[in-house]
Amino acid sequence: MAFWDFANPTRFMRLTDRVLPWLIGACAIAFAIGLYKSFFMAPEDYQQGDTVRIMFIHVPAAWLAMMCYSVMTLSSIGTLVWKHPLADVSAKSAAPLGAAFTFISLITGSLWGKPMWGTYWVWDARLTSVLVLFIMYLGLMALWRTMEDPIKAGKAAAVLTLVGALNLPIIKFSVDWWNTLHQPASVMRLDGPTIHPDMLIPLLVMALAFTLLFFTLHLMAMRNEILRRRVRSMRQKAAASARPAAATASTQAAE
Amino acid sequence: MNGWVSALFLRELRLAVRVGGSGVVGVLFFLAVVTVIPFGVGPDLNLLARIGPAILWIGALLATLLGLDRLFQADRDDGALDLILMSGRSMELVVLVKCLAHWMATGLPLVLAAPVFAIFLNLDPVAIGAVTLTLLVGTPALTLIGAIGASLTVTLRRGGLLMAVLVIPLAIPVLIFGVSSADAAIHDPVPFLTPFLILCALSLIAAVIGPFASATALRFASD
Amino acid sequence: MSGGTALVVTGPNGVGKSSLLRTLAGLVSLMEGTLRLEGGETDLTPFEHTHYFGHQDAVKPALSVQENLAFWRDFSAPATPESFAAGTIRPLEALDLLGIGHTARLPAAYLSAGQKRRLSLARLLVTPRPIWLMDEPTSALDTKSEATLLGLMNSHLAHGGMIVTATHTPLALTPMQKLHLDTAPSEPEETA
Amino acid sequence: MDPFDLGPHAGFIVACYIITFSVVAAVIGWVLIDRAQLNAALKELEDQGITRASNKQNAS
Repeated sequence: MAFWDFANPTRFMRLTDRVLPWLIGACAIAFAIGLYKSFFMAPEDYQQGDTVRIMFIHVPAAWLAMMCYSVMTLSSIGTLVWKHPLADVSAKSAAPLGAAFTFISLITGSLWGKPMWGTYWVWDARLTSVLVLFIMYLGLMALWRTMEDPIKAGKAAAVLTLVGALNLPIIKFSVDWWNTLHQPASVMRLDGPTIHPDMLIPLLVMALAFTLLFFTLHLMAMRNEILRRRVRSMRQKAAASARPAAATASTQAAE
Repeated sequence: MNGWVSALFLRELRLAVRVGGSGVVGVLFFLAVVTVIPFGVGPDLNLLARIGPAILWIGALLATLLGLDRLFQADRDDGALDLILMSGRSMELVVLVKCLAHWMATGLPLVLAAPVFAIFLNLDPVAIGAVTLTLLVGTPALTLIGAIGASLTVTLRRGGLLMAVLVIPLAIPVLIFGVSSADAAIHDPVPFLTPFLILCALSLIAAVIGPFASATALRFASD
Repeated sequence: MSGGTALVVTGPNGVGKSSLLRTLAGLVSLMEGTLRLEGGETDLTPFEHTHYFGHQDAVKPALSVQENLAFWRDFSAPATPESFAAGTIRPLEALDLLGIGHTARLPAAYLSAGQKRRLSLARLLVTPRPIWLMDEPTSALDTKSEATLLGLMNSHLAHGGMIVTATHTPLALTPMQKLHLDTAPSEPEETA
Repeated sequence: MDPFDLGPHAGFIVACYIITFSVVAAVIGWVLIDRAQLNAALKELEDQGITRASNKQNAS
């Protein structure tokens, strides 16, 4: 294996050593402010009452679910086009996080839906496409788990990730293309957000907190993945190296 | 006497949980089946609530069959099956233990996932409980019946599809009583217990016939 | 054949050496004739006195080396008739003896073909059984491991064990009988 | 405004926050446990005298 294949991960480990404490601190502060604002500052919605507080989790989690897939898509391009050694590490460690955020957004969404719509789940375009995203994440994780060789698994998963990226625009625009129960976008709009600043600010702080959480966990998971590969290659070396002790075991047999 | 049973059980469980993780993939397949049905029949929640137990049962049946083709084939491919046959242990018991471990690794996750998927299908709490209970009792029967098919097709390179064809007719009684007892719990006038007890009986019968039939088939397979 | 001897089966490819061994192992049913084992434990069949060491290693890559071996030790029923006096050794010692002790905690997927073969061989050492049926035991082994194997086989014979092996490599086993199979063989009847 | 009066749907809101918290905690726990296990495996291998590929030049 060429030297630079390992130089990059090693430099990466050194870099993250320095960045991670700051990231963790920033994440904790953002969550403290965000949770405080969303419980104590944000007013009740005139229609939804206090259930609007679910939105402060639900919306950031849903954004993160999509952003995480975007990160994986970029990483997959990195794997296939530039063959960067860290690209498939990044894609692999992002998948469980994406699955977790998607799960959170699905659960909080259905817990919001029960009092508001009268049912936990409807098969509308937005919900269904997010469910499909969830299945994609789990399928990718299963693919990575099943294939023994990480390089081959990384390439196979990269192809699947890129094909699955078609789902992202469907999720984003499903509320506009099909007339469904789920409310249309109210923050990410070309003509500016349509919700009141008192609600918008906690929402944005929570979104920032979730994003910081994602990057923190992503960097930590990437470090783990690099370690995992190191253990793997060292184990292969360990199996191949016949140690001197083994050489003496000869014909004086099973006594 | 009991040492080897637990050794075999632990080995099977370890193999199922490590690389490959067939249990997780089974649940994923189950989820995919449940997701696909509303696209086919339309998103009408009342309709889905009515056919929900059937969807869950068919999904569980397919997911169980999908995971079964490697039950004996993996051991045959690397020569372990020959050694198991020569081990001096009762082959019927070996099959039973393998099935039990396989059910723990793939069947039980399906049962645990069923209540979650039932929410997608708009089932009410009583129906969710009933379906989960019937699946808990019925999926061991599916595994044990599937083991017969798995041992019959163990010598074939691509026996998975043939196995499904062989096993599905045998699994129909389980499906009938599983779905009908779940339905009985939802629609009040019909008694729940009658079909449920028949389902229990089917599982017990499968626990007797399955190991004997597949042990016989495996002995022939090594010829 | 009596206890403490080896039978080396030789002959050209496709003559039926492997079939003979598989028949002796009880994996293929007899067309005609009978198999008889004298002095064995009566409640066990001949096959349950036998270790079969075939072409396949029966090694699970997902399990560690030690787990692989421990499973076969716990799973296979031991058979120790009176004429057979070999003691057993613990899995780790068996692995050390075969020169793969350092891999004990690694997943078996990392082993090379020869190391897997040796792991499979360790199986014969951890469960005592008087008869070893070995089909091409030296394949995939280097010279050093071949010498180790030969030592193990001779020590097995010295303890009153019995070996039937099909091979192309000359093996210095003592005492040894030879059976040369040629084309159109008649099914030999073994009385052990 | 009393922040602890969450209206008629308090159960749903609390459940949301609890589930979110436990999922995030589970992910953090997984990352930390994974790291501990990998570090233990690395240490064990290094104790056996196996060196990392990147240290090959100075090790051998």
